[in-house]
Amino acid sequence: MKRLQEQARGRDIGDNLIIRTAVRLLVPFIQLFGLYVIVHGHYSPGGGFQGGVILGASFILLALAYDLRTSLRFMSERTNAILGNAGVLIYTGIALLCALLGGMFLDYSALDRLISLGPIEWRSLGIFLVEVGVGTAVMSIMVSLFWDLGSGGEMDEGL
Amino acid sequence: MEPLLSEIVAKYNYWIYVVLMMIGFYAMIGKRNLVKKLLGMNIFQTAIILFYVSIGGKRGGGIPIVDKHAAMLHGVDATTVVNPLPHVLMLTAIVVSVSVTGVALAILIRIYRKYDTLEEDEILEKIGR
Amino acid sequence: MKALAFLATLATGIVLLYGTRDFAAWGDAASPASRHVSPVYIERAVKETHVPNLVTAILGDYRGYDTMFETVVIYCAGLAVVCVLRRQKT
Amino acid sequence: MNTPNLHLYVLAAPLLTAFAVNLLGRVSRTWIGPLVLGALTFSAGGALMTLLHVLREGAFRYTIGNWQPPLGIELVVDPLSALMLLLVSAVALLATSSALKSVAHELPGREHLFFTLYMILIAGLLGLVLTGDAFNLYVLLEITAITTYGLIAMGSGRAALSSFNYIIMGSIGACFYLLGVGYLYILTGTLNMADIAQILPGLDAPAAIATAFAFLMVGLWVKMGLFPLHVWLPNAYSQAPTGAGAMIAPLMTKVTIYLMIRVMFSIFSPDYTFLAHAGIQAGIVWAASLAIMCASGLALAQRNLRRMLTYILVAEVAYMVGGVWLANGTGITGAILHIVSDAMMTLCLFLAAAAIIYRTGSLEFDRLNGLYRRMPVTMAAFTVGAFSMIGVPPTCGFFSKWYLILGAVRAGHPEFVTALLISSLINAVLFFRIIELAYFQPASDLSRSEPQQAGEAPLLMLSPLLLSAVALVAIGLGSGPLIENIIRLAMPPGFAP
Repeated sequence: MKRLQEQARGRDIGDNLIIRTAVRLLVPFIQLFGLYVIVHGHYSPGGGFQGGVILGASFILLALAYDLRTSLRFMSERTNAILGNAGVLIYTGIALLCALLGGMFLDYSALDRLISLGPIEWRSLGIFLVEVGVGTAVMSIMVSLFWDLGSGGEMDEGL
Repeated sequence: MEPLLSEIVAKYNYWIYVVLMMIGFYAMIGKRNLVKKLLGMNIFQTAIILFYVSIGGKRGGGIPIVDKHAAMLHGVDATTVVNPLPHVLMLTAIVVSVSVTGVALAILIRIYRKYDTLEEDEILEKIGR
Repeated sequence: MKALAFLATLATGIVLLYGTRDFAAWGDAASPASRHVSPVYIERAVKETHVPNLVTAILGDYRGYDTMFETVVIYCAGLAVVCVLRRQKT
Repeated sequence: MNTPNLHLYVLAAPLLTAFAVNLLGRVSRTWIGPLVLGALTFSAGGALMTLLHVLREGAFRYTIGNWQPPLGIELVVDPLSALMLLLVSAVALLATSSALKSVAHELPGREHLFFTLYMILIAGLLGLVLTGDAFNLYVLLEITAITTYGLIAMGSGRAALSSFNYIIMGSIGACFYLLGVGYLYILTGTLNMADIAQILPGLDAPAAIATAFAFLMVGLWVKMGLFPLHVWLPNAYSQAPTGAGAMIAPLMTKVTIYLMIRVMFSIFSPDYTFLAHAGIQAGIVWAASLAIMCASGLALAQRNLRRMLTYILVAEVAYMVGGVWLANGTGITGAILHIVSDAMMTLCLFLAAAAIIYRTGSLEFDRLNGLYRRMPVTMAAFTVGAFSMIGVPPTCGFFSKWYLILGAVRAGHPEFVTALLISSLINAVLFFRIIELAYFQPASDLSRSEPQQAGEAPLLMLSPLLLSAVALVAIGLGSGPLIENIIRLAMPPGFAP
């Protein structure tokens, strides 16, 4: 792993003004697009996984063009871990909440007892909420997979 | 020969996936390099994904996103939309395959750190010594 | 070893192709897979969930239990990678 | 507390605790133990109440999200799955309390990662037991697999390589299973087990159904480590961290065998499974008999206690597969009873191994000398587990083996009877060799010099070990009522114990 990193540093991969500028410009738009894909999953191809992967890709792109530390500056390891847990907790929490409110497990229409919107609207909203959870979890895990695999678990320079 | 050919033409999707599956499966059990085994696993899983997605195909079917208002008023004709269920299943399978690949790559990095090689024979030799 | 692997692969492929003998032709709208459950999804999903993207409707609601565990799968993968790669702090 | 969602709280408790352990464990390690034990105690209690409820009111089906079965995912809570639910949660509870100590010892600083994976694995196993949907089963199979890969790779030595081999074999198994499900989906258009079972008999597609059946079976056999497909199992299970091994070894194979029973009787009918293809049933019993003998023979060659136990486990898997495929009520009763008793005795032996490794740091045979004097309670429990493995009467190993042999005699399979008897004999040789080493040989000077060697394992490891040893005898003595009240109801239609 160390040897590969030495080689990569020797050839100055990613240490290029054009790439860095382009990435810096692109990243906000990629993230915006990722959010769009998550929230527009009801009406167009998309949803939690796809949007989450796009969001994760924006951080991976940062780590590729600069180095791993730069992407860690934008999102610390701790935040990332909390986001990952939060994403899964949103999903399982909503599932459990439905059961606790007297419905079946994952029966979003039971949430109607919390705020009255009508059972079918709640189904739609429930799908949206879990997609947000999925998107958060997938983004966080994709980034953490890249960090760990790219640096061999050292979390230093990366590729 | 004639019936076999027409059979192949009518079900060519299965033939394609079986060929892909065989490539992947052979790499998984026949190759001695650990990365090649992992790649074989990915090919195998891709073959399965293609297989499932091809089940959902329907001649003349459109994408499984419908016009909400028209659907609420008149309903949807099932023959005009491809079967969405295999797509859903494969979203799940893709995520599973990504996860397994990630874990396997991490384990490969650890193996490489320990043995300095990814050839199974060399690793076994080093363990034996 | 290689020959054995090749034979096993060949056998698997042949069995799989033998199994396709009973299937309907590709893209047949009258095949069982397109007739039994999926029309119900297509016809009822929009009315029952108000989501025009059928894949999202099935993923998030009808088969939400699968999706929940699929999220857990990827969470596990992230965690397993951390477990495997991070060296023990000494 | 008789809610209709109780069996799902049993599953949700470990799942949610996993995330809590991950979040809180970062802050302070002291949270982990109480959280994990609390959640699993809740699960075990809930599972017991579910079982009582099922026995009182009969099996019921539960639809996730309130969608009717072919549309939504259905959970099946019948006597068999309720029994497995209780077994899994009880074994997990016992194994966890021992793992708390050994993980703190072996993986200091990474307990929260370990226990997050561990709890998700338990949730996955509980989910597998409950599910009534063929594809959901695949997803849960992968959850248990991925957590197991991670847990095994946390071990030391060759663990990473073993884990990689397990990934390859496990993926082959899961992919085969998925292919089988795909074939069934093309034929029937549904993924719900009960619905598939209803449609299949009316179909005229012998080739495709046979292919689907073969792939489902082979996939599960790879996953459970039936003899010629077992190569990954001994390495993976014996090199895992002891805390993980003590749970994975008793539960993973047993739950997979339960899944095989589900596939054979809930998706396909017993008629199809046993009668549709002449010779298959007898052939599999023959294969299982050979597998028992080969695996037992391989166990003789091992020089490490945990490796020896894993080979015995491979032989036990063949016991149960053979028992189910005997195709008569007695054999299936024996197999189901053996799932329960084998889970308990494997747990007992692995917990004893964990206690020994905690004190002496090694399980090589030449380091076991004089253990009876140093760890009398641990070795007493180990002896009970060993007797049960051999099949000595008051322990449950005897009764399940008795039913298996009786079933084999009724079905006219003398080769299976012979294999069972020979394997029991080999087990006796294996365990008496260890007992002889540990009881009669004086402690070697090598281990005497070590500071850690004195005394028993801590109470947190000792009490689950003793409980599992007591459970072995209790299940043995209570096997009559167990069969009469639970297993009889859990039999597939048309079979009686």
